[in-house]
Amino acid sequence: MELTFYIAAAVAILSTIMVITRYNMIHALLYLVVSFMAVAVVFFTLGAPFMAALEIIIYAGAIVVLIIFVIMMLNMIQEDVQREKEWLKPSVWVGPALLSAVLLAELAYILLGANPSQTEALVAVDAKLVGLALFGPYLLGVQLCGILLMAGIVGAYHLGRQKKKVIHRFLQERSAAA
Amino acid sequence: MENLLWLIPALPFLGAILLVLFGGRLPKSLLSLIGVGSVGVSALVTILLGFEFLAERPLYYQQEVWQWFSVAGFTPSVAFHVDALSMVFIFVITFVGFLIHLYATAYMADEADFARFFACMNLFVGSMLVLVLADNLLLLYLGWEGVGLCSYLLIGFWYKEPANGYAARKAFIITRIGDTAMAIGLFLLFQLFGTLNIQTILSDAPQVWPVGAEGALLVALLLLGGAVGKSGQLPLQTWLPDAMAGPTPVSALIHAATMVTAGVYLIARMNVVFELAPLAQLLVAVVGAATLLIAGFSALTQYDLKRVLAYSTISQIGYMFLALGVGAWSAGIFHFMIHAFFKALLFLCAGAIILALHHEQDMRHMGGLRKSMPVVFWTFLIGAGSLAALPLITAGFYSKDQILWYALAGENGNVWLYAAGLAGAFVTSIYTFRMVFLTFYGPAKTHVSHPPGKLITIPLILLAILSLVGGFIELPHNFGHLVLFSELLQPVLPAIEASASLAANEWLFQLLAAVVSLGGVFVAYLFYIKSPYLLHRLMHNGLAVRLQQFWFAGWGFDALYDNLFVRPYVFLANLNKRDIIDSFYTGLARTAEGFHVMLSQSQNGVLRSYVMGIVVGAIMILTISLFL
Amino acid sequence: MSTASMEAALLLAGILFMLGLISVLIRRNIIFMLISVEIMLNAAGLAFIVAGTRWVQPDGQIMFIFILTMAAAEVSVGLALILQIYHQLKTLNSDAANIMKG
Amino acid sequence: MILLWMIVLLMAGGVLAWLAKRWHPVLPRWIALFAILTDLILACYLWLGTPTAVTGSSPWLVRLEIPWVPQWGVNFILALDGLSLLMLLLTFFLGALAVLISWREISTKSGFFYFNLLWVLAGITGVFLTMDLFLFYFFWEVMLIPMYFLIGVWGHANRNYAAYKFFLFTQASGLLMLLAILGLYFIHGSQTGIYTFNYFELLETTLDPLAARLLMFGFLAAFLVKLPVVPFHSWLPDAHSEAPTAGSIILAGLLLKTGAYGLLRFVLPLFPGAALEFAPWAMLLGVVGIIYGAILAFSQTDLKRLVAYTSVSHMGFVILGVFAFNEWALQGVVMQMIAHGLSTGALFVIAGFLYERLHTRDIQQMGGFWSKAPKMGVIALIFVMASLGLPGLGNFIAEFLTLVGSWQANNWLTVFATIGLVLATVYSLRIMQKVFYEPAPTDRPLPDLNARELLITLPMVVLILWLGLYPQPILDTARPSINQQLEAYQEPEVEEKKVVVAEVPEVELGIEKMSE
Amino acid sequence: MSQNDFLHLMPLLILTFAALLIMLVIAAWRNHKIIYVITAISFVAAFLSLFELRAVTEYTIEPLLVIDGFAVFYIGLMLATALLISMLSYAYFEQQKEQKEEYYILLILATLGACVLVISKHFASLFLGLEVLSVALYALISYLRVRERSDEAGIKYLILAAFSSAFLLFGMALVYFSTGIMTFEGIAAAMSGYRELPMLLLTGFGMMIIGIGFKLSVVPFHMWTPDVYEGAPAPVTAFVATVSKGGVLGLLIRFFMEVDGFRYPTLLLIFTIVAVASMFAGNLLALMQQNVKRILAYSSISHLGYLLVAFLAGSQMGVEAITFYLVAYFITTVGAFGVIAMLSDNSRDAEQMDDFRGLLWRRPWTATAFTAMLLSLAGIPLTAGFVGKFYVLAAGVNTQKWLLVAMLVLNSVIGLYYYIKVIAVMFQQPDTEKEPAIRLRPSIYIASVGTLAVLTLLLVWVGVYPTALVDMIQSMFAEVPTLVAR
Repeated sequence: MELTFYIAAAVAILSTIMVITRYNMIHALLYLVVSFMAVAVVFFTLGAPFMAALEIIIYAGAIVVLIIFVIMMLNMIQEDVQREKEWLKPSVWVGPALLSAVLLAELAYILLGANPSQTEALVAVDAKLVGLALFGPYLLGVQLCGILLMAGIVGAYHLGRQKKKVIHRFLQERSAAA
Repeated sequence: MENLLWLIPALPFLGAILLVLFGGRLPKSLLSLIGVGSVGVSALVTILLGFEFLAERPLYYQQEVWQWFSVAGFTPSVAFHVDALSMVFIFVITFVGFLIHLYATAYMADEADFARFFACMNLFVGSMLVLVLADNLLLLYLGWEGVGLCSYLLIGFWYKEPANGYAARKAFIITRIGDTAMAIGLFLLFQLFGTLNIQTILSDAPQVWPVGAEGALLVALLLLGGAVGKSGQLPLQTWLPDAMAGPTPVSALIHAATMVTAGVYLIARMNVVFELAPLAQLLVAVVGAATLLIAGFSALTQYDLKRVLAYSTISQIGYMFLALGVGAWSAGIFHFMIHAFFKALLFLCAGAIILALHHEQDMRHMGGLRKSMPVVFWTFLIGAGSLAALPLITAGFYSKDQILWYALAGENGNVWLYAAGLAGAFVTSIYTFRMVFLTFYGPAKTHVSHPPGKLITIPLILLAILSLVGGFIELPHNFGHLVLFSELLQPVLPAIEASASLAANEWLFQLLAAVVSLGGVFVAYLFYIKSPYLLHRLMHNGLAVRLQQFWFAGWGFDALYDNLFVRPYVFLANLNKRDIIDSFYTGLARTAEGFHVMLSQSQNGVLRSYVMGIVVGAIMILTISLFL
Repeated sequence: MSTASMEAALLLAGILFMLGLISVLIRRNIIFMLISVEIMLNAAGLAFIVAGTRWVQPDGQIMFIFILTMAAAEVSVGLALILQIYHQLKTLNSDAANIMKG
Repeated sequence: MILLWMIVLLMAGGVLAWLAKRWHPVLPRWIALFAILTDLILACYLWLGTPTAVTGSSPWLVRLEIPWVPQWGVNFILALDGLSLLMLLLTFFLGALAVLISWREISTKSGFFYFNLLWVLAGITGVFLTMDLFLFYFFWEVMLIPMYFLIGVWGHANRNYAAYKFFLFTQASGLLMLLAILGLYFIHGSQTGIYTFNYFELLETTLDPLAARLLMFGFLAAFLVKLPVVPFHSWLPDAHSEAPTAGSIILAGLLLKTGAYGLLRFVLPLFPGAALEFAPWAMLLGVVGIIYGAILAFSQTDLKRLVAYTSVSHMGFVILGVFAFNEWALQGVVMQMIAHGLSTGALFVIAGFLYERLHTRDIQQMGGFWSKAPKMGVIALIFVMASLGLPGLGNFIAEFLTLVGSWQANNWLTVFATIGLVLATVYSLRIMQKVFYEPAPTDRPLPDLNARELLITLPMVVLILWLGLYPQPILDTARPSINQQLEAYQEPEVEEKKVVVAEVPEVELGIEKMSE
Repeated sequence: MSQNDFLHLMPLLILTFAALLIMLVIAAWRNHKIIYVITAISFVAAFLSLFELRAVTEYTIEPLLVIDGFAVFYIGLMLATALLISMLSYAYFEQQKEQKEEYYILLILATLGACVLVISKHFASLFLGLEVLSVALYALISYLRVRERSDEAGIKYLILAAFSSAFLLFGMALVYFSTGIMTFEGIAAAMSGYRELPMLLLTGFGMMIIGIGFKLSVVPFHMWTPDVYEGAPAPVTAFVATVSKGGVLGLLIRFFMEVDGFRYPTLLLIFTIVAVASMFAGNLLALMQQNVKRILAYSSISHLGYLLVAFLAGSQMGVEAITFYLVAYFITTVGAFGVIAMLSDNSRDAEQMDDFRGLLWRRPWTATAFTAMLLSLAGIPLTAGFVGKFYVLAAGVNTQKWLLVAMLVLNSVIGLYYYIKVIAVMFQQPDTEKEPAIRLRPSIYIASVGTLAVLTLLLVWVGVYPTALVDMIQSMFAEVPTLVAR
């Protein structure tokens, strides 16, 4: 079990690094799927099999597909990859990377310094338990999730609407030019 | 009669107020009636009061008009106190003032600002009367500053000439310096005595201070500061010659007869304090002696008729100071009175000449006026004789001789003071008769346009008579020994005893004084009438020329003060015109703006840098959590 | 699985979080930024699961579900906005979107 | 209640004046004049209706107390003693003059102008009347905004800068005072358990020396900036010179006085120990102000700026006197407040007249006006003389009493302050010289004062003469409250201060009480 | 969920149903006016339903929510604010060519999110409330899609908000990891044993501060503020500035009070630094700014700094002060943005200084109202802002936070400058000869004018007679145990 965890963790980290260094967006997204899957494995090893499934379905499935759709819609081509390359020059990333490294070092220091008093072996929390809690005490939370999604949908609907009936003459010209 | 005391200063004030309020609308005749009349009535009241005073011989008359204010035991009143000393002063002020007012109606007849002139003159007379009548030092101070104001206004009467304005300011500011010292003296007096009432202070002072006490010295010195400023004595004498910028009646009244002698009055009034501070009293004498010499030599070199008279005034007041300093109180006051007569006379004569010569004041452009203006000539000659102290016949001889005598033989007198006085007398008669010879003798250089009228000559004649006979009320011991004047002042001013060893030889010194005086006349005659080439030869001598220039410039005092105080002050003030402290605050504002620009650059609109901001914040928080 | 790996799992979450963070910082493409934020949110979810596991409670997993929901809503709005921006600015460069500054 | 009416009348008058502009363009100024004159009459009635020397018992003539924010112990307390009464008289008098002076000068937005004018006056009235520290701060700030507008909207060319500067300086210092007020409030609250801003109760607070010092500096900050004392004066020349004439009058005549009033009313009685400690430094500041202001005044060429710096110099006497802690000095200070309000106000009025006629404030371009405008000349002369402290005019009494008092406290500083009188002569005469003497630079006609202008200036002349020749009514009115402020200094060895409230009869809510 | 639960959640339920109803109405019939009326009625109804709750001492819906006097007050405040904003929105959006109806759904949902925030006592509800608020705001900010600025603001807000949410979540995870519980009182109980916080917990709190600090727009998490304020439509800006911040602040107070974070110097230090930096950065950034919306944005940063001063005072008085200040700030900010909204037209918002030049001469009443708002922001007497600032200062002085108080004073002075600058521009005489090249042509509706008048009167009323409001705050907070304890 532990070995699985470490392997999955390594895969997750590596694939995430690949995500953030790819120039081609589709490649990056593929690595992202790998990363999510690796995290799903980690979930499994942590005794949360239900979550592992959700991770794959929603993250690796729905969200990534959504992004791919948008990329398709935007008609990304080779030029964009080239441009991405230009954008990702060392001069751009060295500074932020260093800053993040500092942050990571601090965080790692803290996380490793944490001393959980608990020592008993891992106990899996299965889907049933989660379900009971979700529709028990957290019922209101679920309802809030609904509201959250409603807000998201209304917002996305409003913003994403294509301008069929764009009135502004100026904008019509612009979109025609594009 | 004594209940009308308040009328004496009130009338001129009333006149001034009327003239200010209605000055623009009334005809000149009415204006002069108000102007002269108010002083005239005041003089009348004074004379009546004087008769009563002489008849009753009280110690003093006193009248409280109202209490000025009262704060925690500090209760000065507007109250008038007249004793012999004040009596002499108010007599001179109102009577001579009246004559000069009368004269001025003719002198100023063509002026547009007739009303302003008389308003100021009346205001002056009122203030001067308050000064000498005040029963407390605060009221005295009111008059003191009031006469300063009037002096300022009248020196700058012809305001369109910038130089006149500057002269006026100079006069006010320099006297104010003295006044400031005096004000401090008042604080000190109040602290020590709890009152500023003059009589209380005078009677308490001997109990508070032993002779030579430090407090007395300090008070005396501070009061002396005020006196020196007002009376144009060393080192604050420089304003007086410039003050001649005013109309001549002003010079006669304010800058010769009355205001400038306020210092003499103050010292005489506070005689107890000075007697308690012998050092200060000695200083008074020394100041007087030094001033009379310095001013005398300056007078020798002036060409402006009025400037000669101005320096002569400084010099004569120096004599009065000398008298006060050696303790010859009544001699000083006596000289004040006589000086008021003859100096007013001289100024008025000078005014008549100036008026006749189209405002020509330079003696080099005069001459030969003896024929064309006989009345003026004779009266001027009398005045000059009195100034030069021609023996026996002039009043000046008696008053000055008394001073010289006590400078040597008085308790505080010594040879040096005497010598200075004698030398001064010599110089006095030289410059006096230089003036006479230059103006009235020799060829006529300027045409006389309009000869003086009655209104001008009457005051001249009256004053000339006084200048001749005024001296006979006080005659030396060996000369009839008439002591009407000093007897009058006896209750107010302590008498002086001449040293017995010298008393026997008094006639010797009188002779010496007479010789010196006549000698001076002769020297002037030699240089200006008989053999003018001597003067030419002298003027080729380098040393003499330099000396002449030095004296002409008033011993360089003006230049000295200019370089020492005026210029640095103006320079500093202009340097700091923009207020250096303000730039500190402007600097603060600039700093804030600088920060604004710096911070604004962080708001560069780039999303990634905003993310960076959050990360920096995260690092900050984690670092604090970790290490603190 | 012992407690030691509990810390390791937390560390993994931290590392993933930081990688997402680096990515947000260095990427100019708005879509990449959005992806990177998703990585960070995922890492946070992982942390919750680790915590839930540690205390043997379902709460951590429930939080993960909530995070999942939120991520979905956010991505949908975000992508709609990105479409809009692409139409307006013709670029996905976040640096180009800096009309407003100062 | 009469006190409340005074404030309400001004505020309501202001609003009415603003609104009245629509009905008729000249209505605002009549309303303003009417409101102020009514207040002036009320104040005079209070003054004359009270025996002049209410010595002995309580100095408070009228008191009014209404709870305002009871949770915080904030009450709407208005109380009147001699000092306040004098300040009110000055306020309404100068206020009426300010309305008259703006009669023709203000042509734009006159409704709003009079609104601001009246509200400034209302704020000032409030400051002089209130005995609740919260309310005091409230009014302290209320007077600033309209003043800001007066400068910023109707001022001269550089008005914005001046208005900002004025506002920032006064606000910054005011906030420090607020801190001090709060500090006092909490210290008193923790001592007694009663949290209140009531001045009378706060007087009883015992403070440890450090706290007293800090709190005093908080109060001082506000008052010294307002006064102003060098080096906090730099707002003043700009504000004074850029403000419209009415604004300058109110600034110089009244706003500066609030600082002096604050020193008397709050700093002295609240922090006796700390004030004694600070006194030499305060007096030094005063002397520096006297001399520094005089030097700066001398070098100015802008007439209003020159007069503004003379205010700096004159206000130096105030702080010098306040920290001398004796009756002479404090009476001098009170006199100085009134006399300076009149004399400097009048000089600004004259500067305003000149500006109206010449459209310049530069004295280099003036001169020779004596013959053109003799009436103006005489009046200017009187106030120039007042400003240099000529005896017979109000300023002399003020300065002399102040100096007599400060001499008892500190000889050398008094000597230097007295030297300031010489410098005052130097700059004052420069005004006369540049404006009225010298050859006239222009041939333009310069009309002399007209009837309205004489109506403005003559009362000032009469008052300044009255103050100089018979100041006793003023001194008598001020005496009880001055002694009150000095109470803590009479026996410095006694720690506890006399209870003030005990002497004041309990006042029913909202019901006024007149003492005999 | 019992009946009682429903009763106590009535305001929230009303809002939810209003949102759903509007969706249905939109599906049937798009009409701006009807939607607007429904919105207004729902806000009013929700507000009125609060009066039922007023007597309630404390009611918890385990484990997520708690409703007490504090919550009721804050919900009421936010509902009232949202109502006013919706009133101002009508005129603003009426002239826009965009579809207007969704705006109201999002507005209601965002308000709902903010309300959830102040009643939450659990990380889950905290997080969900925050996200409902955020997601609705993303769309609101970029609502006027055709404006490039609007989109730019939206994407900036979205990325940064999500980014900071990630921090918040990670922080919560760490807290949960170390305490094993996510309710506030549970965490408080777990912490009560510690004299000094363990590193992990501290880090968790630190990361949560980042998330919360972002929403509050305090330095250094403030950088989005000006851009979003500028880009968002004026009523939305008003919402971002008020309701969104108010909800988060309410949450912060509740959480911090519950766990008694004032015991830990590290946390205090962090907040102190944040407060001081916010005051300075906000004011200095606004100093020479020429865009009025950005000025208000920067000023809001500094105002949050002032609020943190009272927060750090940590006493009951501090909480009252915050609440009072918040009320004043809400009135003022809504009023200020209301003026901007009123003056804006469909092409752009009235945000340049030039748009305000000589406003007093053109629209005296609007200018007066705006002046009053700015003076209130500056904390000048006769306005609510003054009493608020006074209260905050009093709280600071009471607990002797001298440094903070001094900084507050210093910054008030700096702040004055730019508020006055705007006022000065309004009071300038307009140049009659040259009209500005682009003159905005706003349409003014009675609703906005009325709202503005109400706000101005409220401002003055609270400024002159604060007793009522103080009374209300004190009585409503009196029953809240965590507040009364200190």
